[in-house]
Amino acid sequence: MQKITREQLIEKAVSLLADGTVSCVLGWSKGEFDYDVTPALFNNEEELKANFVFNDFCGVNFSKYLISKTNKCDGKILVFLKPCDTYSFNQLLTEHRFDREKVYAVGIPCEGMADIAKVKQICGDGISSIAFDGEKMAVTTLYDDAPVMISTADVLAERCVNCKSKKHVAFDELMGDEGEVIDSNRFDEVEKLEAMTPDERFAFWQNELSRCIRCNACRDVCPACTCEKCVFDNPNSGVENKSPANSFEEKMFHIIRAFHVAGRCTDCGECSRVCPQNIPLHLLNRKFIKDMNEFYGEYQAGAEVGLRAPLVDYTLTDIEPGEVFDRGDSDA
Amino acid sequence: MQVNEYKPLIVAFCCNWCSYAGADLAGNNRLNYPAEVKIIRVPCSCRVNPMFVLRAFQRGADGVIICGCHPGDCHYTSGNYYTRRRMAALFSMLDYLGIEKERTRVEWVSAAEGAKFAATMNDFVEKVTALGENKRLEDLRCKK
Amino acid sequence: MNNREETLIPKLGVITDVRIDTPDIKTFRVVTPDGKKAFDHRPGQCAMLSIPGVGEAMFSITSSPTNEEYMEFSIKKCGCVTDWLHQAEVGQQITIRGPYGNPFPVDDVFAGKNLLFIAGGVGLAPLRSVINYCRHYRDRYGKIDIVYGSRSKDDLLDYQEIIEEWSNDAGVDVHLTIDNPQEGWDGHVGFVPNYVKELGFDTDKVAVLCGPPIMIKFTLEGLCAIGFEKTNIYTTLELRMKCGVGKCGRCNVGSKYVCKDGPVFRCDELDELPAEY
Amino acid sequence: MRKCSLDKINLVFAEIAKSSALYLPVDQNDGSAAYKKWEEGTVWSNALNTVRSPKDFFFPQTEDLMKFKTSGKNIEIIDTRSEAEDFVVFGVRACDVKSFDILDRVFLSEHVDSFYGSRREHGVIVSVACTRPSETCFCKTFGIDPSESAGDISAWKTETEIFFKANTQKGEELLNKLSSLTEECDETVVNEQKAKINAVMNKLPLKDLNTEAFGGGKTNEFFNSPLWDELSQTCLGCGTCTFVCPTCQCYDIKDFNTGNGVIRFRCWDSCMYSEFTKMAHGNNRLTQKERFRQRFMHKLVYYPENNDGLFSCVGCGRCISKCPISMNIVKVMKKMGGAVNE
Repeated sequence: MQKITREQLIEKAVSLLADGTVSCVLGWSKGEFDYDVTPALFNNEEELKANFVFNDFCGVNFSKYLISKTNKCDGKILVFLKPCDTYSFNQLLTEHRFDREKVYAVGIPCEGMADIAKVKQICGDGISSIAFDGEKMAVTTLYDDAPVMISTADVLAERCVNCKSKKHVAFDELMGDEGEVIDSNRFDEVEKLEAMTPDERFAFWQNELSRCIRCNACRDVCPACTCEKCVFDNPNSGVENKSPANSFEEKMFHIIRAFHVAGRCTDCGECSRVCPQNIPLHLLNRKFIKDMNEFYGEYQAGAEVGLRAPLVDYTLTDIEPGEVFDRGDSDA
Repeated sequence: MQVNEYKPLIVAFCCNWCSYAGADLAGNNRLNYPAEVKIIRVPCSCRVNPMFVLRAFQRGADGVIICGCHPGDCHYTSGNYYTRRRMAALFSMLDYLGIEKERTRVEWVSAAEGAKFAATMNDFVEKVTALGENKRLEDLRCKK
Repeated sequence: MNNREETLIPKLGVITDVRIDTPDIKTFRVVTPDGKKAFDHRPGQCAMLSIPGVGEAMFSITSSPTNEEYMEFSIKKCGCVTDWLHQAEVGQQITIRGPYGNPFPVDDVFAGKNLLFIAGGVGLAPLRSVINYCRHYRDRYGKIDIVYGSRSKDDLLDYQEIIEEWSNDAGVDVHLTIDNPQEGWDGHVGFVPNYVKELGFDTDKVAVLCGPPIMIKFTLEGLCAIGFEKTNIYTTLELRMKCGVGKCGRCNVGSKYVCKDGPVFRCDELDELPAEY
Repeated sequence: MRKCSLDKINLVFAEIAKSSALYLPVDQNDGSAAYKKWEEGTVWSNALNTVRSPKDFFFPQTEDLMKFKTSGKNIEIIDTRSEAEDFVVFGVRACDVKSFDILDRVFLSEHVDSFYGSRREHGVIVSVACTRPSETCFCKTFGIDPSESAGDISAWKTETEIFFKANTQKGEELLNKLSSLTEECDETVVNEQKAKINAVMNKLPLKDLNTEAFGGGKTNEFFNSPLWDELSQTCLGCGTCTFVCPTCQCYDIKDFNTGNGVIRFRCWDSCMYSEFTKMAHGNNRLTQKERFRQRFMHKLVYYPENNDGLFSCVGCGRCISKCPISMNIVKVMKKMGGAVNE
């Protein structure tokens, strides 16, 4: 259950629209089902009251939309940012991807967003309604008479289980209480993989990446992937590929994509959220983040505007590429 | 029965200013290093982007080595410092994906270090030969 | 399996002649390796030419079906495949498949009618096969008018053929125009749409248009203004194509596939399509 | 009609696998199911819907079309096709079976696609009636009966038994091979099962969705609608909907230079991609709105126009559950259809 309610957000949006601070609102629009929300632009109170929603399934990170939508709105655009979204927001500002003057950012607290796939793993397919009630959600299916009570904490999306920060690093206005940066366990999975033998790791990734259908959802949703023309779409790049023709191309796409966002990835987790095949793409990004933290000092992309990412920086005494494999031994 | 001895294919990206000259010196001094090492000259070691490395593997390389000026000696002042960071991150990622770490290497070889160049290549080829063919980052379509 | 037909698998072709028409257009003569024509076609139809490793693209067949020895393609240099072709020499093998698309209705609608062909730039390429077809069966058609314009004299395609053959045919009037005055040019100067209006044709004709989209747009308006019915005007479209047989979905506009239902459309048919071409 | 106890289902699979490859939905770690090749020990998933549709079996994501060898000015064209091997796809839902009809009309029409055709001839489809339709299901909208699935063999699964009925010659032959494992029975239990499914169908949230507003000849009604802007405004332009869709069939043909020849292959393509219609001289669909519109217009208007009113959607619900922004054909139909009815 979120601490802030739909009504509060609508009220805020309506008042900002009314006093002319903003001319449109980027928010979540309700869909066919209680768990189904679509990002949308709202222009007035009627639209907000009719379709705006805020619940445990509003995971979409709006930051990337600001690139295209700030050009579409005449005045300022109101955007609601969860703590993790604010990091992407800052990172995009660092890269001069949108005009800060055209955005009015309202920070909203987030108690973690639920993953519908996890809900379905508990209560099965055929959800007819979800009612939010305190820490629990009551999920009614077409097949059971009584609703199944599910604790939101049990169905949190992976990125929320390992939430890295409840603190907003960018906003014009904050609703609710400010949180803290969390000492999360987000690198545990990475460490687990690192502890495996190369053969086991290879088998793990082979299994995961072989499911890739190259729909490009991870790329298109990623707030760090903002190239006008992706190298993989450009026939003149010589590496264009549209499909995972074999295991090499599957790997190449994901390695290169992760590398391209390395140092700029804020670990917002959108890539894993949207993957239709549930490939744990965040494990690739987190590996880079973890490595760079260890090699070059703690760094959180988007923590401040204007930070210099590790891969576009250097010191005279950096670790040698040949030494990165043996860290485990030398640390001991 | 004749057994074909396995010979790996090694791609060596050598920076124009130091390592390529180092390779030259190795040749001039008649120092032996395996013919399986195919040298690609690049203006600076930081010209090598991760795609080059992956594409070399795709096209049949069994090992990829990047040679540049010693840190501090870059012709363009700082190119090799970036190489150092990028390749550290990339190689660590390849290792994470289960690709044998012995197949990738970065070495700093100056124009005067013909002997080091030859020794490095001999050692690298030996290590890769021991690993055998690159199976984990191969593109079967490119195999004859 | 190899006894199943597969249209996607092409035939071999050989370039036997390369003619430089204009600074950016060359005409290629193509036959099969044993010196024959690759397949029969109808005027206005297209073929897929490809160079392995470079790509495959659709080109209209410029030569008339009445030519039974070879096919010709007039190709403007503008993309990967065309760039490559422009560097090709005589003897170069390429692959060819087709014919694709629907032809101009030369044997029914056009029969007995006066014809007006209007082309701009490389737009003459698809019309040349119709014009030569109609010239070959001269007695089946009425008067033929050809309006052709280009940027400059050097950019006029098939200039020799136009001057030496078409202009000398009885009942064929050729009206040439170039965009800007040029030394050594004593013909008309001006854009094609305006020239068509100036010439002021009788509306008892079937008109066939081909050229850059902007030329088609204004010429069409001009023709309608002087009283032509859209049902008497034909044009050809071009969109990106991959398969050539209406399966890959690329050239889909409305319920039509340009490769299969086109490239030749009657202008009133075009009005029914969404404006996405 | 023949039946067999579910206890013996693995014997059935083993028997089928003796003579041809057998594919069936298998549970994956993440709770979803995917088609896998059966081998001893493989467990048939209870989940009906697979993330990837079974169109892969006939129209795989990538396939080599031919090879070329070049030397100097000469080219050698190598036909690499080989006849498909016999295979059985087990456990296909009614909606997915219907999608094969839709694909057939594209690939088996004039200029038959031999790659698709060969697989189609060698594949046997065993469909299974739905046991637990999901809230995202709307196959009824397109006249599909999930309790009466088509295919070479139709099957019905209860808690304890599975029932088979052959619909075609190919199905008959396969069922004959299973004669020792199955026994003849009447349709009582199956009819009960059908009634159960139909009862659920009437409770589905999307049961009232209909196609009345759509169909051939309606291009002008919808094409210039201002609603497309709103519907497509947050579309990411990824290919998820297209790639999980059982009826999307657009493809691209590409050349890959292997260093010792050129492979010409084809792969799925998506009309949602920005370079889908890009040509040397420009692009006729410049914005995501146009691409988005193309996808839905094709399914709801263009395809029916060319195919006797048959829609190019089977209501499988994959795009509904997989779209990153949860925009889908149902929302398009409701919005567009609603606007027409107003």
